[in-house]
Amino acid sequence: MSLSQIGTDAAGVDATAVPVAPQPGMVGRSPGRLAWARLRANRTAMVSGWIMLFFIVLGLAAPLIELLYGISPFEQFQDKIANNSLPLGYFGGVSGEHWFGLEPQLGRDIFIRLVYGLRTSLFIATSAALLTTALGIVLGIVSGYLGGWIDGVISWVIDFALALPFLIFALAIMPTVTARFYGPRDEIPVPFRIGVMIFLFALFGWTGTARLVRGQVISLREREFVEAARASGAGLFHILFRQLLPNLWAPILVSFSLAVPGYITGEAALSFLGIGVVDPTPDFGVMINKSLSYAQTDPAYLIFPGVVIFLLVLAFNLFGDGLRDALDPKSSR
Amino acid sequence: MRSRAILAAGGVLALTVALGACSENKNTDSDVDTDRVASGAIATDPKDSMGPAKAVEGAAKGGTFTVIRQTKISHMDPQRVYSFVGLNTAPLYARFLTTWKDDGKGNVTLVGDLAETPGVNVNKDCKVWEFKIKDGVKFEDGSAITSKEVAYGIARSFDPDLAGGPTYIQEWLANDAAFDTKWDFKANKTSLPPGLTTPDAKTLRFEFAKPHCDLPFAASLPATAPLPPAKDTGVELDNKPFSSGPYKLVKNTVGVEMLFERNEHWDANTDPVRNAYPDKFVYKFGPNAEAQTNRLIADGAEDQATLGWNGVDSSLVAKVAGDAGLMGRTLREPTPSAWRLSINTQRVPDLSVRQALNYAIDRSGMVKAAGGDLKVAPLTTLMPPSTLGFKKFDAYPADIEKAKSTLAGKTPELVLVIGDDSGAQELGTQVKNDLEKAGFKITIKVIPADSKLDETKKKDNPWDLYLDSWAADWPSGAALLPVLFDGRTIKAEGNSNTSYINNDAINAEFDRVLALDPAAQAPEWAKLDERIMKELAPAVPLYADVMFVMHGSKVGGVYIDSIFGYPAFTRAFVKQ
Amino acid sequence: MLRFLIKRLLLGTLTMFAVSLVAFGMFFMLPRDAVATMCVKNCNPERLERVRVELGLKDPLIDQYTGYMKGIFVGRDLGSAQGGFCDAPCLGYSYTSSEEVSDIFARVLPVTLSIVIPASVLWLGLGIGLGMISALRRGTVFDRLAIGFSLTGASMQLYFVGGMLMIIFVYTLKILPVPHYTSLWDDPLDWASGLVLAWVALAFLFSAVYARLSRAQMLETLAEDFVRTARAKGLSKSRAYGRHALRAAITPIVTIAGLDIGGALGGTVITETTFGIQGLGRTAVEAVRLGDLPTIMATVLISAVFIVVANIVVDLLYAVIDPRVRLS
Amino acid sequence: MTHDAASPPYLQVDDLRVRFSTADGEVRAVDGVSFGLQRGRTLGIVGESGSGKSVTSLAVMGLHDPARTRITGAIKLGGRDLVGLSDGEMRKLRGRDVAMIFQDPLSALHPFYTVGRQLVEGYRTHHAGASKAQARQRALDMLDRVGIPQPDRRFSQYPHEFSGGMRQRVMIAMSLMNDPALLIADEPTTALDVTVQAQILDLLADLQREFHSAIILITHDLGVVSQVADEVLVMYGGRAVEHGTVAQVMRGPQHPYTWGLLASIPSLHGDPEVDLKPIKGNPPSLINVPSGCAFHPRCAYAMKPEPCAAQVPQLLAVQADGHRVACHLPEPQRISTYTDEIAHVGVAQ
Repeated sequence: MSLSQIGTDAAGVDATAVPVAPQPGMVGRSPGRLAWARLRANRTAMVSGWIMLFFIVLGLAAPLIELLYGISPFEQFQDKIANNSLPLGYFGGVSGEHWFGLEPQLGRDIFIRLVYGLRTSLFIATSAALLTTALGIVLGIVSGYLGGWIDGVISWVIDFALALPFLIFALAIMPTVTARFYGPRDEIPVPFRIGVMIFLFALFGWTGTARLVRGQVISLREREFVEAARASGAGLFHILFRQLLPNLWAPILVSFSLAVPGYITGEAALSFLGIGVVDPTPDFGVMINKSLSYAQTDPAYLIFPGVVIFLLVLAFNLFGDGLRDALDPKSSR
Repeated sequence: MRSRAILAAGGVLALTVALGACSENKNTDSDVDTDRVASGAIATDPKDSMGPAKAVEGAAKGGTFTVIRQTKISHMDPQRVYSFVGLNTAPLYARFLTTWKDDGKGNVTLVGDLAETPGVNVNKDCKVWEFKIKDGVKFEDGSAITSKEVAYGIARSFDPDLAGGPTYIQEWLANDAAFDTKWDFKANKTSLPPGLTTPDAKTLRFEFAKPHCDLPFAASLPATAPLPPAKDTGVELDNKPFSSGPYKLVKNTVGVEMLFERNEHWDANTDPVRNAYPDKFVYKFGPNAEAQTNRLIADGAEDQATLGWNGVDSSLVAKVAGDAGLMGRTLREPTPSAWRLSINTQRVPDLSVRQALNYAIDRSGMVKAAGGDLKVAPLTTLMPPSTLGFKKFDAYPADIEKAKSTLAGKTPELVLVIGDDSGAQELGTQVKNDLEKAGFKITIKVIPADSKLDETKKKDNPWDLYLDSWAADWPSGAALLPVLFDGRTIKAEGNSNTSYINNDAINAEFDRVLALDPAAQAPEWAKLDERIMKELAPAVPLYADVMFVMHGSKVGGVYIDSIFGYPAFTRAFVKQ
Repeated sequence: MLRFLIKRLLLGTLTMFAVSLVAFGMFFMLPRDAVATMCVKNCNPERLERVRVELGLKDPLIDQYTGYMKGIFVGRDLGSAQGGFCDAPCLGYSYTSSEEVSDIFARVLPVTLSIVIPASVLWLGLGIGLGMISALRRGTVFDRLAIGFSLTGASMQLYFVGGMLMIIFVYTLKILPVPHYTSLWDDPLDWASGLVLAWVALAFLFSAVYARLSRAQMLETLAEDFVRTARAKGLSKSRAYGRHALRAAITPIVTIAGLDIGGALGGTVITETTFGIQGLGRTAVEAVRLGDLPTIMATVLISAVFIVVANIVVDLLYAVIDPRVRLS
Repeated sequence: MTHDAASPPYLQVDDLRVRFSTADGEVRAVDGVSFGLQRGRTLGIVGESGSGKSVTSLAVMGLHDPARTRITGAIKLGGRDLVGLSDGEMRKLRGRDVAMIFQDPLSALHPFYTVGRQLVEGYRTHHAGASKAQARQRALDMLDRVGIPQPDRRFSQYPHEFSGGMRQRVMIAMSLMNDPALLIADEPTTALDVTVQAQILDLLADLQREFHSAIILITHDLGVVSQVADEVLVMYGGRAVEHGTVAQVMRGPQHPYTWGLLASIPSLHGDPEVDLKPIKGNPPSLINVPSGCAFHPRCAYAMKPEPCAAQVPQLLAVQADGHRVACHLPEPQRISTYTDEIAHVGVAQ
């Protein structure tokens, strides 16, 4: 099936020269179905989509995998750790029993910790992306459509949020918030830390989407259908979310799909700096932070988590790119 | 095609995988002498306190000795020096009333530095002490050092602006922990604190309200360094101290580099411990332990006369240990820094629970979690082996079954507080897993590492267990056991007795031993250590840090000092 | 134009003011006691309390804030324990490191500049170059490789790339020293060899982003009518693409580059942590960890200044490049 | 009209085929088109989007990406075949011998450069020896000539400071900078208001008289063609379906597709009760062009399956001189169908 529109695929001097000529078979299809068809035809996107799905299933099924693998993420195998605190054997203690070897010092199994880390990472990234996108949409639409002082205020807030050094604030907010909600003897539950991280991402991350949506809304604001809705006395809410929003879903979906890998990286970075998830909760960033200093003596410890997170982010990025191409064929490809 | 780039990246990974996989990691024997026993004495013969210091075999004069360290030294003003790096750097540019002759293997002798002897206990009641200043000792400008300048140095340590240094002598003179309210230095710059007098230019006299037999020890700290009042620049002295030692600080780019050159007015014949072989000492700040170690492994031309202060990074221990050539350029000695799992006895009053905690901890796992046996040495006593009179014992040999039976079916729920620094988290996990095997229910509470330090020092802190370390200021049980376990000193905050143990019988023992002659005290402290562990079990001794430092191929004469457990430079030289 | 500039400056000042308030508030929310942290072995409650008074931490918050801000503009007396009068711009005296914060800056700012400036030159050159060439050679092997490169780069983590670079170049091939900072003026070669891995790692990640961006931007521009017009006038390819298309394609890249560089100057925390180099970023992080108010305030303000100034510079650049902005 | 019918055509296109390779297959954008055009004459090329009209003109300009485009046949300009010329050679012709005006003058002018700079640039590209002052004078003359008031002031303004009509005048001025013998105007009025449209068309006609150039006017609007063109070429699916003088095609169109185009012109004279009749269906895919006559799926008169769906109709001369049509319907039927069913809703000339 060759379903993509031929004309708009061209770029350079040809772009406008080649006529847009949809095939008869495509007539009457909704844009969503068209995009889906284009996505299906994009092999890279499909493969990365499957990899992505594989990772997601792996993360969701972590307890099941633990059952099958027979090792818990907290179990220590210190009898397999040498007195220099590195795992005994070759390449970080890789064996039939410990597929990715063991952590130095504590001797926990890296494979099962990565599986659980995947779960944490994906959950945080998806929630953060959802929240920031939602926040960005609302503020972007309001700002772009209403203009005037509201736009001025929101735009300034965006500038302000961008001027705050994120990591420093994250570093300060995490203990402040946890101290406010939990007593000194309470263990900070993992979900709470995760919640705070998502909140932090939302607090600082909505600006990108808001800017994008604002720009789109400004260009849509004067279009006929909006004028028509306005003329027919439609309420503000109706215009904003019934008229404008449906026309924005493509860029929003793309920015969402590319935000997820961004937050995977961001989560790992926060945890890398000790702000986010902390040991003993399995997490990519924590693992890489620890493994970095073993780069020389136990490179396997760095390589396994590093490669997994790389593949994960790559799969999401490739899929996001594919989605963008499918939704907006005029863009990069 | 897109996958080609990914393949290429994969190729690089495969390469490194291959590199990493080519060696098998095996157990190796570390040769740290963890069982060495310290011996010590106080020199009574003035000859022991005279120079020149005994020559070091193979040493030659000249060259530039470099020390690299991650962060700057917090204070250089001798009255404010209290960090290990400061304590071991100060001898380069300052001299004190007393100092230690140290073979680097735990055998120490306290001798006079500026003083002719390590003090005279005038009435044998430890209340009145006299020190006679040597002849021929001079400042960097050639002026003579007299008892006046030493007294002025001690006086200015009362200035609250100049905080940071040790407070023993001030508290003893003022007979009050809040010594600076008893005597205001700023208002009385021309006088001396109560109890401190200089009958003549050679004599310094201390008169205390209570006996303080440890004064000769306390006088070895840099706070007794002399300073002419005219040279007192207040807080600025931190950047440019006025030298009384063999070197003077000639260039100080704060936080980046310090350059010491010879003080021509220093006379080797007056100095019993400093050989002062190199012409220059340079301190460079910035690289972390890992970077330092890597540079020293490489042994590049500029690093051959260099020592990495922060030690062999734990991540590189395996690499260094596996290479005999590299091991030849390391120093590895147990240090007096002793780690323990403190039990807040206010919250865990049940002795059997505390004993069960002791049985449950498996030190071999702790050692691995703490970075291996070249980083730490297991410890079953409260006092580390470097303490004078140390005697090894293990009151509670690790045994999970014994721990369970001691608990007798109880499942105590305890909160362990740890700092958020990465090393602590591994230890916390290790402790939790060990204890839970024995039936405890452990909650780990992570708080910022720095606030953990002072929060646990508050009497009403809400936690049950915490990791604590203590390094005594001199190798006497007196500087450890009463400080950590005398319940009468417990205050609202700022406690060192973080177990908050208060036992009358033990307290009485402290008083008894403290009144003994320092030499007689040593075996008594060892006995008391065992008694505290058996009767009170206020903590679980875990391990003592091992100092494992590396230097370049042209470094000689450096040793790990027996008092603080850090590299000492008094005998350092650059191989020519 | 002037009005626009003044408006931007006013808004920037407002932003800075808000940032300073937030940073100040943040410190007092921190559940830690900087003063207790400062004392080593010999702290007792009375002494701690006296230090708090000395540092002005017992004053009303408003006074503390205005005092701090006053110090920046006219200087202020910090008391004898902190070196006396501190000339404007006084950033205060560090609680934990016993030196003026401005001295700390004088030490760590060159480090961050030394990381960011060469790295950004590298990443802009590499990224924009790659993107532009691959757009012009769309569909060729070069283009596909460039896409592969940019996707790989955009999916890599700095610490992972940094770690791998160190494994390869420092530990295995041993052709580079362990990353460190030396002053450019003292030893340019050592300066470069100590930082080159940081540059490469940053440039790899960022240039990937810029290659993607500039490729897309260039493709979009190449499809513009005015590029075709330029060709139709008989202009050579190099002139039509190199001038007409490039100038239009570069504007959005300038915007993003400005903000990225501004942000990076405010501290490259992860880069510094990965390579173990002490710059502005790690200083800020440590200051927060230790509750060192003057250093927190100063680092936050400095990095905000970088971002705000970058924003204004970008707007001005935009106006220079695009007459539609300039003339409206 | 001052043309000399006997003079040889300045532009001669023979069996032009333009193909693009894309990921989805080969696009046959132009498939065997031939026509000639003399100086001083205007050819209107008419068709829907995707009919190949723009591609034809871009082929004449040589503006396709050579890596992905295959052009066969011949494009002779003043006797010289452009097909197969290198980009360097082609570049010298562009803007000098052939110039082009685009549909949207706002996007066709570089937004960051002043109008004057863009004019001067085109001139100096082809007049290597010309000084800046000369080029500027030429630009001012041209701005003046296309009816832009205060050319001095306008010279240093940016495109966004001009109105739509003025911008298109700038574009025209730019195209005339080098006295081109052939001017291609690709939908020059589509983006403009109706009143401005007429002005621009008048201007083009004036200029043609003055400069005696050949003009190709590309449009989808037969009404525009009827105002200014001498000849009409109707394209569909990459092929020419009807070619003749304006009079021939407008008065006696013989291709059902042309009828459809005519029917979509609003007429002042037509029956207001009769709705405009857009052509049903969509333009064909240029990758899978329908078999036989490309128009047959949409043609109400198609004889299916034979021959319309099977054979490609040839562009054959009809009785009238020079008028050519590519349709399988017998000519009498075409004439009668047009006069009986279509003409009353079409345009009356």
